[in-house]
Amino acid sequence: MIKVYLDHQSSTPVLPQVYEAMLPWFSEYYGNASALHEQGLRAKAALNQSRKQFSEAIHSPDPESILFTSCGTEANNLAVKGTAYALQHKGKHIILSTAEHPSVENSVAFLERQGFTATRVSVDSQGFINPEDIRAAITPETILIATHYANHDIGTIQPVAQIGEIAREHKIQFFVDAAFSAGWLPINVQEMNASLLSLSPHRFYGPKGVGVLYKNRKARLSSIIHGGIQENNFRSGTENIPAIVGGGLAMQIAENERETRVSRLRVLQEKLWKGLSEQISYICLNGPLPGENRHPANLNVSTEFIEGEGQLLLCNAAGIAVASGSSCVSKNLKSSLTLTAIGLDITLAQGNIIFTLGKDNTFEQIDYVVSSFAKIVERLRQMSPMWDAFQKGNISSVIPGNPK
Amino acid sequence: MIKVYLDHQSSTPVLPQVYEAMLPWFSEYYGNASALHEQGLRAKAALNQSRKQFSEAIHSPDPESILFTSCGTEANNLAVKGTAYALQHKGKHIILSTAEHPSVENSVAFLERQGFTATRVSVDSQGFINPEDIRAAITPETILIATHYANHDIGTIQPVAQIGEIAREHKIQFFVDAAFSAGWLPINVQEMNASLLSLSPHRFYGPKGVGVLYKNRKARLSSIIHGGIQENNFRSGTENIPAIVGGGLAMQIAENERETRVSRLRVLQEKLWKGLSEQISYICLNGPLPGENRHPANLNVSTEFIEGEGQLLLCNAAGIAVASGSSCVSKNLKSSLTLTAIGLDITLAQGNIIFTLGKDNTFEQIDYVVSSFAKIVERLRQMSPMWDAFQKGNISSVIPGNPK
Amino acid sequence: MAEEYNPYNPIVMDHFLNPRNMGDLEDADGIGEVGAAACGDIMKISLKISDDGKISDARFKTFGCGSAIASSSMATELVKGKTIEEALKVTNKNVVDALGGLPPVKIHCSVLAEEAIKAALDDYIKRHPEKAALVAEKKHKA
Amino acid sequence: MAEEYNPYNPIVMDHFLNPRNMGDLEDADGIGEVGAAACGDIMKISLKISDDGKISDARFKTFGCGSAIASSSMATELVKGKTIEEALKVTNKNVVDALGGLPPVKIHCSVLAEEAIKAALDDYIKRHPEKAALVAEKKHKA
Ligand SMILES: Cc1ncc(COP(=O)(O)O)c(C=O)c1O
Ligand SMILES: Cc1ncc(COP(=O)(O)O)c(C=O)c1O
Repeated sequence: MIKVYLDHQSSTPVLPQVYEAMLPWFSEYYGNASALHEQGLRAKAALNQSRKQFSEAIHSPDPESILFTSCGTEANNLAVKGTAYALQHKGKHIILSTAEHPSVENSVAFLERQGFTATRVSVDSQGFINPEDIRAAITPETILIATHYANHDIGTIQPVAQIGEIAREHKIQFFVDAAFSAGWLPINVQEMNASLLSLSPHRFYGPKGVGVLYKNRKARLSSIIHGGIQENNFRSGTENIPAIVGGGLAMQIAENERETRVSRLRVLQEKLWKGLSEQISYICLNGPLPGENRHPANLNVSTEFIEGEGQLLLCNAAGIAVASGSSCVSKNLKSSLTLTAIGLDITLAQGNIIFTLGKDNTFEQIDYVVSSFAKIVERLRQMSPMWDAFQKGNISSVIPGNPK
Repeated sequence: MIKVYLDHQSSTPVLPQVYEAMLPWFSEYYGNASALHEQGLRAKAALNQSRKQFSEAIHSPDPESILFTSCGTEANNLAVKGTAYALQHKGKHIILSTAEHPSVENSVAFLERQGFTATRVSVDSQGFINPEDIRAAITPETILIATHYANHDIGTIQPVAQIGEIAREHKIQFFVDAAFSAGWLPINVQEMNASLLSLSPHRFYGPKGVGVLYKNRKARLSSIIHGGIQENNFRSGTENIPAIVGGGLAMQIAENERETRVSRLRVLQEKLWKGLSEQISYICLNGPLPGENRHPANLNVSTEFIEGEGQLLLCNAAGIAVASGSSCVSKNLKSSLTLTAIGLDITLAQGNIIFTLGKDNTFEQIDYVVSSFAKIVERLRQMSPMWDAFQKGNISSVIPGNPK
Repeated sequence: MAEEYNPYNPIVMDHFLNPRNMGDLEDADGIGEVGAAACGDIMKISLKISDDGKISDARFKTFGCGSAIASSSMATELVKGKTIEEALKVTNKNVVDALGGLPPVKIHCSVLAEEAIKAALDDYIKRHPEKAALVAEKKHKA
Repeated sequence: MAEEYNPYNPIVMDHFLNPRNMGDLEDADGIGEVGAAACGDIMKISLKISDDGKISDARFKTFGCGSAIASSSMATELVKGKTIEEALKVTNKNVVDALGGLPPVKIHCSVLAEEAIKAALDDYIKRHPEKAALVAEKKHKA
């Protein structure tokens, strides 16, 4: 059976070299990095080697600015809550956008229940943040500006350097959620003026079980997981050495191969969108057109008159793995936060499908996906009373400009 | 060179079978357990299989009571802070002992900075909590009783069932930190009347990168890592599937082999203490005598007139891996919390060494450790001005009863 | 095997992948449409009812997730051949049971299926007021 | 190799594993003992000083961690052969540098070593008040 994996945003397979690098760290070198003996010191050396790899890839001034967490979500929680707790005596106001990942949005919402306040800057219909809106939201109480680099749902690439400049002017700590960007987009924490920046290695062919938070030496941060003195007191708990070793190598490889991977992805991305938009009527692209303002792996579409989960299940039956921002699929109304933020019609949000390409997808796979997906859409429309009503002229399309 | 690993409390090697079980989950099955396609659903099935393994091992009423975190420290943070946030409207008082692991102690200290209050019940000179002291500390404001099962430093096994009974009588949530106990001591969460109980698989031949929190269906808990809806909304973030798969199997194997492993350990433990106490003068055992009140893997000793780090380094040079609760070694004054709690003289705390045995240690290794360690102590005493002063009668031994 | 890894049990998957009675009925005697796109589900059920009050045919069209489609498919199967009175007694629980269970978050799909059947029967009764009495009378007797 | 994995650099490890000048000096001319067991370190340095004010021999005894032992060992090496005046100028930084560096949390060990040397010299001067003038005089000239 044909298998096409187009859900690289949700996770990627671990690279063979990365896997090889991890293996000795399970049963052969198993020391706790806090321990003062050969096994422990070896683990600590591995930790520091990985720090170096991450540090170089994101142009961090020094490896000590790299902190390890268990996942991107925890890194985001640490950045947001850690800043809030460290700086609460200075102020209690946070600025973010309406299109953040739930790990940022829900961390801020948690802080609001604890007495912090937040301003959520709107994004436009393609998901872009206007840096001037951030500037306008700043108050003397503002202690943190938190935004993402590339949007996890619709691939919009934000003007982070401009936002960083504003943060610098106002001497406000700036956090960039790069969990969907690292490995795919160039990252220079110094040029971005990022005080904090998060990564998630399992999104670029590294293992699950590790997240990274870059913390500029000047950034103020409190720990959110308390206990031992690991990670320079910023994150307690025994470090997951195999995942940290694998993550560092995956980062290094991703950075070395980034341009090659990306230029190929861009061709596949164009081809996929061209195929879908030609073969399927009443389909719209969410987020910017493929190009420099869009993440090269992401294609987010809405097919009108049908719902997302059915599409997902039929895709799966056809061997195609995709995702959806539809609340029915995720059982979580908040998962389609971005779609709400860009003002997408609710029925289009229901029919949402997210394709995320990877480095190993082929042209043949794209052809297969386009033709299969066209059949799936057709099949579900045959079942849909809305499609019927539309055909009879009882309702009309809500896609702006009514494409095709 | 001879290598003897006696630091199983800090971490253990992953069992070959566990390692084998983890391997497919890196590069072959790499789906995100939240995804609605074969890769994702397969990951979800693996998650649930692991839940079942943990559930059975600790006699949980149902697998849904098993929540995955990234490590024992995070599980402890979730138990303590999650209870506090969930029940703060009922009251803000927490009871714990003076000999908790830093992950519990520091979580409570963090909550105290947020307006919660705590009573720290003293332990006796062997580290035992008196359940009646817990009862006496209860106020109408008390929302949580947090204690450990076996002490991570000195191996004291607490009367958790009696404490659980008191918690039940007063309808107070009861958390048991079993991170150093699971896999070695029998655990029955129902008999203990535990509302919450934490485990750490890398301490029983499972992988790093996963912790477990048992949460009774009736226990109230708030999330502390916010984001997506993973782990039934109690812990956001992409699950570390390979570690969860490996952890579940390690738990199952540990439980199947527990009695065999433990009866062997008890012999080694007795032999080690007998050897040390016969070969070395002015050495004392911290915690209960080997037997049913002491963790079968742990032996905590203090050698008088010398300091811990030097012992560790010379042990390492002799191929022996051990730990120390000395603050000089850990660079963390709080690491010797337990030693302070039992009222150990500060100079004995400085000379602290922790041996933790594992299932693969041999009789020959114990002989080697005893003779090597005796030489190490002798060598450091030759260097020590305190030993000199003691020999000249200028100072006296502070070991109670002056053994040997 | 891919088949092992589905979010629903094999019966639900079968009704989703091979829906029974999908479509519309020409000259339907009763049509019920419930739900709203904004809520994620719309179900439309069409019934053909013979003079003796038996449901001789049923069809569905559904905008919604896999379990909504499977619930509609199963609901039409359940009411086919039944009398109006019997069909009125079909509950969402019957649908869930016939499907061999649904995940807790998807129970609402079966509720919608029950409502769609009821709406179609209501529509029939509205169109045939003389049958309403019959139904009521029979209900009384029971 | 085990040697690669040590908390200290090879020079420190060498001075810890093969300490130079460990022990006491019979008829020492000056003895300094600093630190306290409660703080984790005690260092005792004994010096033999010839009539011309040169340190002809030095010994240490230390209760403390690896870097405390290495610092004492290095400190005795550094002062051997030096005049009192020169030895008084030996700083903790000299000890750290000679050791090729210490981890930040262990710098205090080198401070203790400097203090122990100074204490031993003080002791000598106390016992030989006539030399104190000499030292002061020389200091003046410089
Ligand atoms: C932008 C962004 N931030 C954070 C996360 C969370 O990362 P993780 O899945 O490693 O917890 C994701 C993952 O979906 C993401 O895309
Ligand atoms: C009793 C106890 N609780 C909690 C922990 C923390 O577990 P982890 O190292 O998995 O974070 C430990 C580990 O030392 C422990 O012994």
